[in-house]
Amino acid sequence: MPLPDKTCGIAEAIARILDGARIMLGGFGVPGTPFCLIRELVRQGQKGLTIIKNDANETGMGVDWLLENGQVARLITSHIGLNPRAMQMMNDGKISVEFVPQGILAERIRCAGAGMLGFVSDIGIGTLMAEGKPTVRVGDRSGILETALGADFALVHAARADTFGNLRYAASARNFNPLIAMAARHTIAEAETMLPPGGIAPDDVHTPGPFVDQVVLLPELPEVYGVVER
Amino acid sequence: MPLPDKTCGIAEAIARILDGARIMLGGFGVPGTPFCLIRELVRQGQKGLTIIKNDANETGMGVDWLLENGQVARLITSHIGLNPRAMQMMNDGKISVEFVPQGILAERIRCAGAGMLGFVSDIGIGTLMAEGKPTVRVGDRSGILETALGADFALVHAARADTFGNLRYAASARNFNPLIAMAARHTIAEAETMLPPGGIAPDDVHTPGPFVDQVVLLPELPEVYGVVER
Amino acid sequence: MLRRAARDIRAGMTVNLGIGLPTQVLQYVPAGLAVCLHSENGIAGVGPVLDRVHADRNLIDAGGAYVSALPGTAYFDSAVSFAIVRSGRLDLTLLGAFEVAANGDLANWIIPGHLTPGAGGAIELAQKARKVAVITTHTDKHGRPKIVAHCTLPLTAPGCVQRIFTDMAVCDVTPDGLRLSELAEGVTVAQVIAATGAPLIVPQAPLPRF
Amino acid sequence: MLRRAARDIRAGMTVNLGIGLPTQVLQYVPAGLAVCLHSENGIAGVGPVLDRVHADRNLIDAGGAYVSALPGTAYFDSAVSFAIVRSGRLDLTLLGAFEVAANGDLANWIIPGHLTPGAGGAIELAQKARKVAVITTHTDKHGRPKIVAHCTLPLTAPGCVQRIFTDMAVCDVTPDGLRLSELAEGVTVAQVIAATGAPLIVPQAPLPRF
Repeated sequence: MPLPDKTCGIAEAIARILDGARIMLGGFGVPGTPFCLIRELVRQGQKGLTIIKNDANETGMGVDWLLENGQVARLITSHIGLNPRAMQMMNDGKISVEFVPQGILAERIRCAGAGMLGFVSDIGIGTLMAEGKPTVRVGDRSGILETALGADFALVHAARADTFGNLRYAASARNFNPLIAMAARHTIAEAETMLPPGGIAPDDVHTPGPFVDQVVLLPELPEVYGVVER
Repeated sequence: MPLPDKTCGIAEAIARILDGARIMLGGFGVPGTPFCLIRELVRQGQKGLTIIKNDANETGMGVDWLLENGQVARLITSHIGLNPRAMQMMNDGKISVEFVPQGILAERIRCAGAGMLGFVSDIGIGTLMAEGKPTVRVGDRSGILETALGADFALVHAARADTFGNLRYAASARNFNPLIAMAARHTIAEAETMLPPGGIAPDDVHTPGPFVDQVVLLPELPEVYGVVER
Repeated sequence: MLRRAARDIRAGMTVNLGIGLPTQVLQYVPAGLAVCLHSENGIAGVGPVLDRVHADRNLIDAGGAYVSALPGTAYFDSAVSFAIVRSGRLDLTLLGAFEVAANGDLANWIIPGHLTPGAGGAIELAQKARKVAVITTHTDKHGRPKIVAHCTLPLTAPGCVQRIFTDMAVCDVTPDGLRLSELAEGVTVAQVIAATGAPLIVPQAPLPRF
Repeated sequence: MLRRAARDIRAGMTVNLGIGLPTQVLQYVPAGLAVCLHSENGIAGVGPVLDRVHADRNLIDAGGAYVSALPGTAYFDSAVSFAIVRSGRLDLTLLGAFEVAANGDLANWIIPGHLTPGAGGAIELAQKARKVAVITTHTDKHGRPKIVAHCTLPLTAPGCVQRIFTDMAVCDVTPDGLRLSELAEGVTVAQVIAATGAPLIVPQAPLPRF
């Protein structure tokens, strides 16, 4: 019994995305950001997007391309301090930004990926982060309700994929990628290397194929994936 | 900067457990069950234990030894259908049993391991499983509150460990092991192979060392770990 | 009935097969069909069952059978395994039943007259697979209907079943009630109606045979 | 102050060091000390910072520095990373501060007079590490105290800080208030009191110097 083949061209994969879509992006800084998928999204020009990503990258990179091109309506993120354009656009009311503590962002995404409605945590109690969130009593403790955060699409960057969509990440490029792959209705992965089924040993898979809908092989890695010269 | 060494003898590791402790055990059937740690627990004879495990193993194996030795007061599990002694003891009121749907058991354990109080799911609504559980409204949906399930100790079976407690599991022996390792205040892992730090590549670690408090090398694998002849 | 149920397993699907009859369906799935079998204990891409001699002590499916890996198989923990189920990645699950009701209610975890041994993963499979089909003999060993107007046993999940495969027929749960959709070779509509404990909608047109 | 803070990093600990001063503490930790450095973006066992030539494009810490792996390093996703934090596996975190109050309230995420860029992982580190210590200059660049009676900025976490390392002193948050515990070489108690915006408990006994 062979496993299904999910390989796909990049234009075709991104063309499924419509205006107004909610899109999750992998990456913490440069590592794990799916720059090629984002660049194709810029080329195709879908508008009014909600972008869910740990950070807004830096000037001239990834999320910044989408901001510059006016494609982003809303950003759900843990911090945008390295992207002056994002700060400015938020300041000017051109995008709306929802800040979520980093680990709570990760858990809210995973929560959607695990098919649950929400979770109760005590993170942020006594700070601005808890304001407006319902309180839930759990036994003799009290916490705040965090809602599952899902999306229409997840754009994932993997070091290696097999044709079934099993994925492996490299070092700190893993970050949010396995979580968003679970949480979107449609998950598109770009991969630096494409292997036949069995190319990743079963114990070595980071994201199992059933979470991945399409895998795109990157022909050559653009410079943006490289070490940042600061 | 070397990483801490957590290797430990089996008797010393298990001796930390006191009467009345809540103990999580890895394993789904035979694979992943920490038989040697359980056998040492039987030898030391701690009483009044709450055991949290997917299943109760089979006659003459693992959890069954603890039941036979009268060490178990309470069992939190997804099913015990393969262990007649567990069924009988439940029937006779000698142990109390809490049944949890398998995936909810996994999530409740992970929830504790992620330092949260509980989560909201729609699993079991309209069945006996939802009875008595509080209802929580999440946006325009409604779910039931599941509480985090933590423990005093987790007993984990790993295929390979390094001395820092990084762990790797083999095939379907992974199951609940990575989850219980997160969820207990003190995690003890038995390993078939002990490697020096670096023996498991950083991308290949299934359970990161910070979750593991002690690692015990198994000298030789008893027969109970083998293929079951039925 | 096994052969008929196998026809509902289509290329590209991720499928979970319950213990017993559901697993036996596998022998009728074409060898070349690209399908991913999921097992609750942490496997995507379950391969063929192995005998004791060739078994890997660490590789069983949720029913305890020693299985094998395929090119592309992945292992994961139990939380990830049920994340696959609950987030809607299972295209189909085939389950056994003690009782299934005309409205799709399923009871398959408490054995009548026995204490419960626990539901394992059945509740989540039944509630969350995109399509839930039951495969069962049309009547129990005492000749009593397993398809009923209302379940008397505690439910695994309410309204979850969409299709029922039996040795006599294929029935579909519809908003209007249970519809007789296909007939086994040599079985009459009257026989099915007699063996069913719930009203059946019988279409005018001749029914496909299997 | 860096050297003094480094002395609180003990063998066997799992430690998270914030960006800036906290990370600089590392240079004073003895090379042979068995310590696990955690980085929020998914690393346990963070190794030394590398220059651009030797950098691995896929391996940065949460501050964006190119770091290296050690024997025994592990990588994991962001949910696992914060599970380590929230479940109490961090023995110590050293953080920077804009303001820290006598009761342990910490404000370190909204830059005064600016829009917030978001808190990143600071809230969870501050709230959940077993021990939270702040390392900061005793006063800001205008000479105003950073240790205050009550924070005026939005809090990162209330009552989280147990110890404060500054260029002048080590102060501990106690149930009775902020205690002056150690003095930097050449600094007087009077100088510390003058530079501190909150009442200080000053023990009778001579204070240790660092």
